[in-house]
Amino acid sequence: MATTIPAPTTLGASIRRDFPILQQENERGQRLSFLDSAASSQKPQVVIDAVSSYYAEENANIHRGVYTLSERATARYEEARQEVASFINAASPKECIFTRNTTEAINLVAQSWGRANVRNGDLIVITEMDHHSNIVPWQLLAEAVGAEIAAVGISDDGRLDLESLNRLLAREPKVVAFPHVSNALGTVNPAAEIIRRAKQAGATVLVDSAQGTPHLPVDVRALGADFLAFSGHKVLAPMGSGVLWGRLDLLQAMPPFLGGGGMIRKVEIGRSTWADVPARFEAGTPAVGDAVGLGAALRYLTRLDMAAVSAHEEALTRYALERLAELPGVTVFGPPAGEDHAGVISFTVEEIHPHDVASVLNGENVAVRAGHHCCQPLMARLGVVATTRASFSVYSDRDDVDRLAEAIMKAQRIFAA
Amino acid sequence: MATTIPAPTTLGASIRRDFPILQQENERGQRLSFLDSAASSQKPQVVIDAVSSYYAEENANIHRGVYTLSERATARYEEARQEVASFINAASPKECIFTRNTTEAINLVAQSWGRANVRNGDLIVITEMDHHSNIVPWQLLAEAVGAEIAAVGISDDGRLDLESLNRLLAREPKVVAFPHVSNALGTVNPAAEIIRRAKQAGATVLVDSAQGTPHLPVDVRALGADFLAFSGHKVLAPMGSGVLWGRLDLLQAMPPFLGGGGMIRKVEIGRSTWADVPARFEAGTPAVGDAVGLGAALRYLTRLDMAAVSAHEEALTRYALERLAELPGVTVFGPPAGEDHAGVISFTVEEIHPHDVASVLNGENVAVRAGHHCCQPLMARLGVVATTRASFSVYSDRDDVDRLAEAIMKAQRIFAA
Amino acid sequence: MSEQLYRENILDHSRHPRNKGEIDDPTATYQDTNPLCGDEVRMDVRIEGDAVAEIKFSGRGCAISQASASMLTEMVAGQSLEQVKAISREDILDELGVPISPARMKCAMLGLKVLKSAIYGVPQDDDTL
Amino acid sequence: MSEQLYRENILDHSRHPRNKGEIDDPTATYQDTNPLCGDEVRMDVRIEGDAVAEIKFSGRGCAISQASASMLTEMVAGQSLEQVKAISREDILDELGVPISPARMKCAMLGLKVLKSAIYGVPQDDDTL
Ligand SMILES: Cc1ncc(COP(=O)(O)O)c(C=O)c1O
Ligand SMILES: Cc1ncc(COP(=O)(O)O)c(C=O)c1O
Repeated sequence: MATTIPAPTTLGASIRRDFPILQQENERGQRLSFLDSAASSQKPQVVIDAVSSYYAEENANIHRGVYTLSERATARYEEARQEVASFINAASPKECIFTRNTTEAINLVAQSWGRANVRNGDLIVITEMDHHSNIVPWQLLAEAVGAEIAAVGISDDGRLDLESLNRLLAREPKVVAFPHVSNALGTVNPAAEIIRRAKQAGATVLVDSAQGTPHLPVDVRALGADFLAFSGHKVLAPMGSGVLWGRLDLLQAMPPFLGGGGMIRKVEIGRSTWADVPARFEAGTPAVGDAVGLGAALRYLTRLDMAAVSAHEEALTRYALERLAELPGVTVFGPPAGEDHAGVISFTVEEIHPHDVASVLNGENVAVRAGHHCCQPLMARLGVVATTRASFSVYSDRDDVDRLAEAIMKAQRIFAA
Repeated sequence: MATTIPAPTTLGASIRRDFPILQQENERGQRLSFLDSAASSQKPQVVIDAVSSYYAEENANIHRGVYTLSERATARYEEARQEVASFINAASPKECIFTRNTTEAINLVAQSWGRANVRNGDLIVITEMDHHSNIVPWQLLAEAVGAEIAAVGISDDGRLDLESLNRLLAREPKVVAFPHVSNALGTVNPAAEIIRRAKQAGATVLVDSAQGTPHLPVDVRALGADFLAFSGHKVLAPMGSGVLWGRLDLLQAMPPFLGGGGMIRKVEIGRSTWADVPARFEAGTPAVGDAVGLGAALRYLTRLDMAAVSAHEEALTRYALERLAELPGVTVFGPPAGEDHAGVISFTVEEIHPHDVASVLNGENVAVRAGHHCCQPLMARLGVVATTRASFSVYSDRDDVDRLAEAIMKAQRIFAA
Repeated sequence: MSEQLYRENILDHSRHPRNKGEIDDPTATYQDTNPLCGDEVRMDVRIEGDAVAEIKFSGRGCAISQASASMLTEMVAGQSLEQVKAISREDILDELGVPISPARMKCAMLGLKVLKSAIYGVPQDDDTL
Repeated sequence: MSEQLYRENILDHSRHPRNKGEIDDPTATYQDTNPLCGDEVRMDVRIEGDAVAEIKFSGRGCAISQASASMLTEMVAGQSLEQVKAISREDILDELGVPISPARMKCAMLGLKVLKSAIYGVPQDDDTL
C-alpha cells in the first residue's frame, strides 16, 4: 500500500491545484494559506462539478418518482449513501442517515434515542474538551428528562483523563459521548479503548467524529461504538451534508426525530406509522445535491487514501509544532507531536490577543481561526479566553506552515514596535 | 409594471434555455416536459453558477472567522437572508431562519414554539388537504403534550370548507396550520381570510407555503400570519435550502430547537444561554452554498416578477384544464380553472392506474408524479389511492401541456388495445 | 419505453387476471401493500402435502403489480414448496419479460413478497427475496 | 492590511490605555462582553449636571476593542449627555482611522455600546447604535 500512495509530505503541494479556491492571491500577490480546515475544508473541483452536473443533468425530487430523472436522482442519492457506508465501513448503507451536519446528527440521537431511553436521574457523560455541538444537545435532553451531565476531565496537555473517565463510568452512565479528535487541541482520543470501557459499563456510546473522519481512517465496526457523527463539509464535501451512522438495531428501535414527507408508512389525521430506517430519519426533501457532493468527496479521499492523508497531516503537524516551538512567546496547547496529535494546532502569542494575531495573519493571506472554537468549557479549563488555531487538510503543505510562522513573527514585530 | 415583464404566456418558452436540464432529449429525440415542479423545481444556470462560484471563490465557515474568506462567506450568507426577507416582505432579515426545507421549518415551530406553548387538552387545527409535513410534526407535538388534532374539511371540488373552519375555531384552538396552496390539488386557499379568522379566535397561525411561494407573490406582512414556511428547492434554488419566517417577538420568546455551535451565548458543562434570533435556530454549520443559491434563485424570480409568474401559471393551468376536459375518461380533481387554482393538476384516467399513466408518460419524456403526493388523508377524502399529477413552474409552456395531453391519449390507446 | 413496458402479456394479465379471488380456508395467507404506490396484493394458498394445491390472489393496484401477481399464480400452481421458495427476483423479471425500472420494481415484486411471506409464515424483506 | 489595521494610534491606546480603571461611586455603569470573541468592557461614568465629569473603562480583549474604548473615554470627557448619545458608529470609525473589517466591527463598537447602555440605563442593540 505504502508504495502506491504519494509520499506523505508531498500530498499537500501535489494536489493544491485540485482546489480552485487555493489559486487565489491577495492584493499583494501572496498565495492563500488556508489553515482553517477544521472549521470547514475547501472543495476540490471534482466535488464542485459533481454538484453542478447533478443540477444540470439529473435533478429531481427522489423516491416515489416513476420518471427517469427521479429514478436517476434516487440512484445518485443512494450511491452516495453507499459511498458513506464504505468510507466508514458500516455494515449496511441503511445505517447511514444523511443530516445537515454533525450538530443535527447529535441532536437526532439526543432527541430520538435520548428521549426514549434516558430517564430522570440518569447520568450523561461528555468531556471537558467537547465542542458545543456535543454538549448542548445533551443539555437540552437532560433538561427535558431530568438527567444529569458530567464531563470527563483532561490533563494539562489536553488529553482525556482516563482515571476521571473510570470514576464516571463507575456510576453507570446511560450515555457516553466524546470527541474522536478535539477540534480545539488536535488531541486524538483513544476512541476504541474509551468505547470498550464505556460499553463494559453498560453505556450507549456516541463518537463525535467531526474532526476524526477528516483526519483518520474510520472503521465503525472496528471502533465498536453505537453512534458516530461527522460533517461532510469538513471532508471536502459541500456544506449541508452530514452523516449519522448508528447500529441498525438501535436505529430500528428509535422513534422519529422530525416528522413529514418521506418518513411515514401511513398517515391519518389522528395518527401515523413510520417508514423503515434510514427513511424514518430523513423527513422532507433531502439535500440530494449535497449528498451527491459528499459521495464525490469521499471517492476523492479514498483515492488519496485516508492512511496517507493521516500520515501527511501528522508529519505536517510535527513540522508545525517544531516551527512554533522556535518562536519565543508562542504557547501551544494540546499534546506534543505524535500519533495522538492530529492536524489542529491551538496557540497563543504573548501580549497579543488571539483575534489580533489572526487579523495580522490575514493581512499575509494566512487564514486561521481565533476564538473559543465552540469549546468554552475547554477554554475555561485551559484558563484562556480564546486561542488562535491553525488546522490542516489534504492540501496543506510545509509552505503553509512556514508562512504561518513568518506571519506570527510579523505580528510580534508589529506589536513590539 | 405590466409593460416591463414578458407577456405571461411566453414566460415559459422564452426562459427554457436558462435551465440546462430542460435541454435534454430522450433516446427518441423527444424534448423533456418536466411537469413535476411541485415536487422540486429545476434550477437555472445562474443558480448552479452561484453555488459553484461560492465554492470556487468564497467558501469558508461563517461567523467568528476574522479572515477575508470567512468574512465574504458570512456576507454572502447574510445577503441571501436579506434576499429572502425582501422576497416575502419580512419586516427584518432576523425573522428569516434558514432550514433544510419546509418540513424542518414546521418541525422547528412544532417543537420549539409548540412544546413551550401547547398544553394538555389544547386543540391543534390542520386541514384535510395538508401535506404530511404539516400533519406529522403536529402529531408528534400532540402526542408529547397531550393535545388534540382536528382537520378542517374540504368540499368535493377541493376547497377548504370555511364552515368547518368556523366550527373548529369556535373551540379556540391554540394553533391553526394550513397549506397556502395544496400540493395535490392546486387549490389556492384564501390565506389572508383564514388567518384573520384564526387570529380573531386567538390561535397562532402557521402557513405552509411550500406551494404558495413558488406560485404567488407572498407578502408576510399583508398576510398577517405568525409563521410561514417554504422550500428553496421548489423556488428554483438548490435542495437543502428552506426558510422559516416568524414574527420577531414570537421567535425571540422561543427556546432553542437544535443545540450546538453558533446558537449559544455562553456554554458551561451544566448549562447554557442562547444567542439572539436568528442564530438561536441555526445550530451547527449552515448550508451556506445552498443559501447562496437560494439568494440567486429569488433574485432571478424577482427579475421575472412573481406577479407575472403567477399570471403565467394561471393561464397555463386554465389551458391545461381545458385540454384535459376534452379527454374522455380523464377526471380532474380540485377547483375549476380560475384564480384559486394554481399550477398543479391532479387527475386520474379511467381503467389505468396512476402509476401506469406516469410510466407511459415517461416513455414520451413527460415527467409527472403519481401517488398520494404525501397527502394520504386527502386521498382518503377523495376516495382514491393515488392520482397522477402535473405541475408547472416558470419554464413550463403550452407545448408541455400539449405533450401531456397527447401522452395521456397514448396511454389510453395502449391500455384499450 | 412505454410500449416496451406495457407489452401484450402484461396488459393481458392485468385485464384478465388468472386465479383471482380468495380461498375459503387457506393453509397459508398473507396480504401486503406497497406503501409508496398503494398497490395491494393478497395471496391465499392451499397446500397439500408439500405442494401448492390451489392458489388465488386478490388486490388492486397498477398493471405491473397485478399482472406480476397473476403470472406468479400460474408459475407456482402444483409446484413444491421448495420450488416456490426458490423463485427469485430474476425469475419474476424473466416472466414479465419487460424492462422494469427501479421505481416500479416494488410493484413487480409485491406478489412474490406476499407469496413468500405466506409460505414462510413471516413477513419477507423486499431486499432479500 | 495588517499594517493598516494596527496603526500607531491603535497600538498606542491598547498599550497605554487612557482612563483605565474604575470609579468608586459611578452615576452610571455598564459592562458587556462580545460573546463571539470574549472581549470585555466596563464603563463607569460620573455625571455632573448634564455632562460627563469623569469616565473610566476597564476590561480585557483584543487591541481593537481596548483601543476603541480608550479613545472613546477621551472623546467624551466633559461632553454633555446629548453629545454622547449622538456619537455614531462612523464617529468611532473615524477616530480609529483604520479600516475595520466586518468581523472586527463588534470589537470596535463594544466600548460605544457599553457607554450608551450605561447612559440610557438600558442595554443598547449593536445594530442601532
Ligand atoms: C469536534 C466537533 N464537533 C462538532 C462540530 C460541529 O460540526 P457542524 O458545525 O458541521 O455541525 C465540529 C465542527 O465545528 C467539531 O469540530
Ligand atoms: C404543501 C407542501 N408542504 C410541505 C412540503 C414539504 O416540503 P419539503 O419536502 O421541501 O420539506 C411540500 C413539498 O413536498 C408541500 O408541497
